[in-house]
Amino acid sequence: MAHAAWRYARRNLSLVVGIVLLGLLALFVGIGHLVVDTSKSRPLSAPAIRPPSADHPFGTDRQGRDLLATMVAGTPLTLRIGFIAGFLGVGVGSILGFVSAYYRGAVDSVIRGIVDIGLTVPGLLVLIIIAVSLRKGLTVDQMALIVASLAWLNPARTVRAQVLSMRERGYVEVARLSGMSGPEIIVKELMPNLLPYLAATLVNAVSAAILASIGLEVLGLGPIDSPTLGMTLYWVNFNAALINGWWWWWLAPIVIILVVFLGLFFLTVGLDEIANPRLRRAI
Amino acid sequence: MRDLVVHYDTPLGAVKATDAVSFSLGAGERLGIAGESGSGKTTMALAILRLIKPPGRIAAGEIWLQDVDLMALSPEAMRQVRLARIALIPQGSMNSLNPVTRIKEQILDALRDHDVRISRRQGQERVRELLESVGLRPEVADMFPHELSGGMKQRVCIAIAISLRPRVIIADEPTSALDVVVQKQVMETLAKVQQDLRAAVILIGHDMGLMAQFVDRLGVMYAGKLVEISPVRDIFTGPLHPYTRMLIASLPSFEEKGTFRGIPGLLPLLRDLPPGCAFHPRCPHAFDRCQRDEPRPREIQPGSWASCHLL
Amino acid sequence: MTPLLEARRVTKIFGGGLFERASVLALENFSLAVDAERPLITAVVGESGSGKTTLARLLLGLTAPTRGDVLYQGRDLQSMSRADWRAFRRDVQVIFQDPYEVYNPFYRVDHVLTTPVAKFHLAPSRAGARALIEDVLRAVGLRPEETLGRFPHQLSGGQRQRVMVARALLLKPRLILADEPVSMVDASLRATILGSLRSINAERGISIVYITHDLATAYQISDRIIVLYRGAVAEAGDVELVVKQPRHPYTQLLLSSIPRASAERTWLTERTGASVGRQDGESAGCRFAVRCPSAMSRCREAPPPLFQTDRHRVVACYLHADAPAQPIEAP
Amino acid sequence: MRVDYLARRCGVFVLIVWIAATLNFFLPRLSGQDPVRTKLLQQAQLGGYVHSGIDAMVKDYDRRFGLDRPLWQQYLSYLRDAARLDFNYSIANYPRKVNELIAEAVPWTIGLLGTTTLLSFGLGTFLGALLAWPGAPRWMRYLMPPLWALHAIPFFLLGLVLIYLLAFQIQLMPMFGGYSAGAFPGLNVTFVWDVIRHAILPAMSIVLVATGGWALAMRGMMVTTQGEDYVTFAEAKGLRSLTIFVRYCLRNAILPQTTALALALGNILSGAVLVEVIFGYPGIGTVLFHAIRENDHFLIQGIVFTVIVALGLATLILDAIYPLLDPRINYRRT
Repeated sequence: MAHAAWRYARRNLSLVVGIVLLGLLALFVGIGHLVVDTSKSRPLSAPAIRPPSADHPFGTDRQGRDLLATMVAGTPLTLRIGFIAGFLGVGVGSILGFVSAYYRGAVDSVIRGIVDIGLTVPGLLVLIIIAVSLRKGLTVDQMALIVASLAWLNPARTVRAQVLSMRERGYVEVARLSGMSGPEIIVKELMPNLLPYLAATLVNAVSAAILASIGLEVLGLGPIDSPTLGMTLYWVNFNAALINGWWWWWLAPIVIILVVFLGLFFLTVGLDEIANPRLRRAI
Repeated sequence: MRDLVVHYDTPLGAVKATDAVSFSLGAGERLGIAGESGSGKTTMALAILRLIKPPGRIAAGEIWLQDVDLMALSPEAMRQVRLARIALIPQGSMNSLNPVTRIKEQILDALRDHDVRISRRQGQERVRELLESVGLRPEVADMFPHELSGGMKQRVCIAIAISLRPRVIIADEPTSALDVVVQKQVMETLAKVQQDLRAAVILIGHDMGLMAQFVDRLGVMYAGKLVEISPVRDIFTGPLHPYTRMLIASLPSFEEKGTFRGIPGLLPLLRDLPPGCAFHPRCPHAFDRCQRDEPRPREIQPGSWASCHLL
Repeated sequence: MTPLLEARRVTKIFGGGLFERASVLALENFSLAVDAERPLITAVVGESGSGKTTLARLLLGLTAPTRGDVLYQGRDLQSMSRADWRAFRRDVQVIFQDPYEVYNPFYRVDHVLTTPVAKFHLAPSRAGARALIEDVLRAVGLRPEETLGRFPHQLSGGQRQRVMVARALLLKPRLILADEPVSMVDASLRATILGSLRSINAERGISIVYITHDLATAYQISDRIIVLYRGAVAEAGDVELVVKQPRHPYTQLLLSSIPRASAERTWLTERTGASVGRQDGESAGCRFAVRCPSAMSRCREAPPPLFQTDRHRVVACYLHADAPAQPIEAP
Repeated sequence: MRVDYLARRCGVFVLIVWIAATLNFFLPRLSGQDPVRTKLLQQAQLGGYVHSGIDAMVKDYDRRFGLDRPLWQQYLSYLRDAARLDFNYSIANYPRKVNELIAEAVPWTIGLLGTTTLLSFGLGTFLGALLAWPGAPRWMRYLMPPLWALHAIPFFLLGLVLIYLLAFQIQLMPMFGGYSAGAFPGLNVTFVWDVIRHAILPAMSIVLVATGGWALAMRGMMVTTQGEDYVTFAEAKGLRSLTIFVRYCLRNAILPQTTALALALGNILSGAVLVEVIFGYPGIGTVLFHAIRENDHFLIQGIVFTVIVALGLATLILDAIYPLLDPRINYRRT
C-alpha cells in the first residue's frame, strides 16, 4: 500500500505540497499548546514592543501580548471559523445543489436565481452590514455563522452543475430501471462520483471562509478580544506597526496566513486532479 | 506510402498504431481504407498530413507525393502542402467548423494563408462559386455553423477542401454522423467535385457498403496492419484474406434473412498484440505458423495484395 | 387478450412551455401493441429526428405522453401503483445505445448485474446469484471469468453491450426494448449481438422492440417493421412486404439510399440535387411532401391516414388512397 | 431575439438594485432594535463634543422612520430615498451628505480597481494564452509556479509585504495615502505624477495576484480548445499557426474567460476594499473603514448600496457585450 501511495504522490505533487504545509501548521499549533502558555496571548501579559528575543521568540506587541502565544492560540481559532463556515456552507450548499439539479422544476429556478445574483453581490459588504448590525461582543462561533451565511452560494453552484451533468448520464437511468429508488440513486450512483468534487469544493469553501473572516477582522468587525490572526492584523494596522518599523508584529501572522492559504490552495488543486485526472484511459 | 510506422507512447510503453503500412495511389483514383475501431486507419490519414500530435509520433516510413517525400519537408513547406495539394474532409462530427466565425471567413482564411492574392470582391465571388459547386445557396456564406444542418456542414467542408484544387482529397469518415439519405447526397457531391478536379480520393471508413459503391480499389486494415488491398470488385466477388471474407459475411444484406455470421473473439488491444498474425486467435483457418511469424504482404493476383500464410 | 404493452394514439410535444417559444412535435398519433403470447421482434426504423428515441422513453415510462396513453397489461403507466411499477420493471427491460454511458465508472461491471438480482430478489443466495449471472453471460457469448471483476473501461464496446443484453436477460422479462443497441459497435460484433437477440426471442419467447436507423439490420432481425418519418408513421407491416415491395415514397428513398456491399454499382447516380436546407417550417399536410418526388396538392392539405394496402401492411400516402383507410391502428 | 436577452439581463440588474436596498434596510433591523436609532440617541446623549446637528438629524430620522410608522411605510420611504441615491447625512461628519463623501471616494476606487482589473485580466489572459501556445518561448514555462503561488495569496497580504519591502526598507515608493500630505489637488503634472506614485504599490498588490488567476484559467481553456475538432481541421487547412492561435483558439477560449470575469467582480471588489484600508488609499474602502469605526450607519449603507449597484451595472455591461463575442448566444435561449 505504501508503495502505491508513493507512486501516486509523485504524480500528484500539489496534493503532497498541500498536505505537508497544513501538516507543518498543525505541528506548530500542537507543539505550541504543549510548550507555550497561551494565557500570555492576553494584553498586559508581557512587556510591550519587544523584538524577538529568548523569552519572547516572536516578540511582543503594543498591548503587551506575547506574539508567539497569540499565534499559537489564534491560529486554531481562525481555522475553526474557516472549518465551521466551510462545512456549514458546503453542507447546505450541496444539499440545495443536489435538490435543485435532481428534482429540477420551480425549486431549481428559484435556487439558481438566488445563487446567480448572490455571487455577483460582493460577499464582504453584505457580511459587513450583518456584522455592523450585531456589533455587541462577537464570539468566534458567531463570526463563523456570519461567514457561513454566504459560504453556501458557491458550493451550491458547483454541486448543481456537477449533478446536472451526471444526472443525464445513462447509468442513472439503468439504475432506475434496475429497481433503485430516487434517494438510493443519489447515494449509490451519484455520491461516489461526486466525492472528489465535494472534497475540492469543501477546501475551497474553507479557504474562502477564512479569507472573509480575516477581512472582517481587519476592518475591526471581528471578536475584539480574541487573538485570531485577523484581529492581530487589525491591531497591526490600528497601531501603524508598519510605519513604526515593528516588523515582527505583522511578520508572524502574515507567514502563518500564507501557509494556510498556500496549503489549502495546493490541496484543492490536488483534489481536482483526483476528480478528473487528465489521462483518463490508456489506449 | 512505404512502411509507415506510427507509435503512441503510453505509460505502459510504445503502442504501434500503424505497422509497416504501404500502398500506392494513382492520379484521380478512388482508394478506400476500411477497418474497425482501433485498426489505425485515421492515424494513417493524419500521418499523411503529418498532423500526428504527441503522445503519437511517426517512427518510420516514407510518404511520397509525386516526386516529393513529405517526411523530408520543413514544417513550413508541409504547411503549404496541406489543402493546396492534399486536402482533408474531416469526420462527420458536428464541430469541425469554427463555431464563432462565419462560413465565408473560414473559406477565405485558408486562401489568405496560402498567399492567394485576391481582392475582397473576388473573394466573395470565389466563396459563392465554391458554395454553388457543392450545392449550397450563396446566403450560407454569411451564416454561422450552428445555423446549418449536418449535411450542409459537410458540404462546406468539401467546399473548403477543394478551394485550392488539391491533387489528393482525404475523406476521414465524412458521412459517419449523417443519415443515409443525406449521406448519399453528400457522397454524390464529393464524386462530382472529384471528377471536375480529376483529384485522387482516399475514403476512410468502416461502412463496407459505402466502400463497395464509391471506391475503385479497397484496402482493409486490422490492428494497425494493411491485411489486404485489391480492386473493389475482386474484394466483393472473391476476398483473399480470412478477415476480409468474414467481415463481408457479417454484413446484414437484403438477400438472405436471419443469417448472423459474426466474427468470434474480441478486437485485439494494440498494447498487447498476439504473436505472429494478429488475427490468428479469431481465424478459423489458423495453423501453427500463424502464431509464430508475421505474414508479409504478397501480390497474390495482379493488383491484389494480402498478407496471410494460407495464400 | 390484453396486450403486454400498448401505445394507443400517443402524441408527444416538447417545449411550448412558458419560456420556450417553439414547441417540437416529436411523435404524433403513434400506436403499437406488443402481445406476449406471440413473441415477435418489431423494428422501428427512422432517421435522426424521427421520434424513435422519444418512443423508447414513452414505452419505458421515462416520459409521459402529451396525448394518448401507454398501457401495461391494460393499465395506464401514468396511474400505476408502486407494485405495478415493480412488475412493469421486471417485465419490460431495456438495452441502451451508448455502451460507454451506461456504466458507472466508479463500480466494476458486475454492479450492473448484481443490482437487479438484489433489487428483484432473483436468487436465494449469493452462490445462486453468481450462477444466474454466469448463465446469462454465457447466453450472450461472454466468458464470465474474462468479464466479471473488470472495470468498464477495461472492456471493449462490444463486450459492454453484450453485458447489457445479459443484464436484460437476468430479469426474465417478457419484452426487451433495444434502442439502437448495435449502432456504436463494430461490424464484426454487430452480427453476434443481433444473433443473440434473435435466439433470445426464439428460445426464451421474449418479444423485442428493435429501434434503429439501419434498415438492413432491421430487415435481418425483425418480423414486422414500422417506418417513422419526423414523428409520424409512414409505413408499417410485415418486414418482407415493406422491404421487398415498399409502397411509401420515403421507404423507397431510404432503401435506394443504402449503399449495398456487393460488386454491382447501382448507388451513385449523376443527379446531385442541391442540398435541401434545414426544413423548419411545419407543413400542414404530409410531412414528407416537401421532399417527395410524387407529391400532389392533396398531400399539402391534410396528413394522410394509414391505408390498408395489404393484409399485413399499411401506408400513410395518398398514392394509395384507393385502399381502405384505417383509423391509425397498427396491423 | 437579442432584445429579450438584454431585457432579461436588465431585469436581473433591477432585481440586484432592489435586493441591495432591501438588505440595507432589513439586515440591521434583524436584531429587533433599530441600530441606527440607538446610535443616534447615544450620540445625542453624549453631549460634550457632539455637534448641534445631531438633534436635527434625530428629529428628521424619527419623522421618516419613526417607531409609530408601520414597518412597510418605513421600508417604502427608504426605497424612495435609495432610488434618489439620497442616504441622509453622514453621522460622523455632519453636515456633509453621504452622497458627497461617496462621490469623492468613487473616482479613486474606479481608478485603482478599474485599471488593475483590466490590466490583470488583459495581461493574465494574454500570458495564459501564450503559455498554452507551443510556439511560445521556453522560459515562459518557469513563469507558471510563481504565478500559481501568488494566485493563492489574498491581495492585502501581498500589500503588507510590498509596503514593508519597497516603501519602508528601500523608501522607493510612498507608503501611505492617495497623494502626499502637502500637495493640493489639481490637474497639473506634479499632482498627477504624485497620485500615480502613490497608486503603484496598491495596484501591484492586486495585479500580481489577479494576473496569476486569469493566466491559469486561460491556459486551461486554451489547452481544451486546442484539442477541439475545428482546430485539427484548421491545421489540416494549412493555416499559419498564428491564425490558428488567434482566430480559432483564442477567439473561442475568451468566451468562458469573459463569463468568469463577470462572476469574479464581487470577489475582486471585496479584496480591493481591504487593499485600500491597508494603504490608506482614499477610495470607497477607506471611507467604509472609517464609517465602521465611527458607526456611521448612513455612510455604511450608502457605500454598500452604491457598490452593489455599480457591480450590477458592470455585470450588465459584460452580459451585453457577450453576445458580440459568441454569435450562438442570441440564437440559443440562455
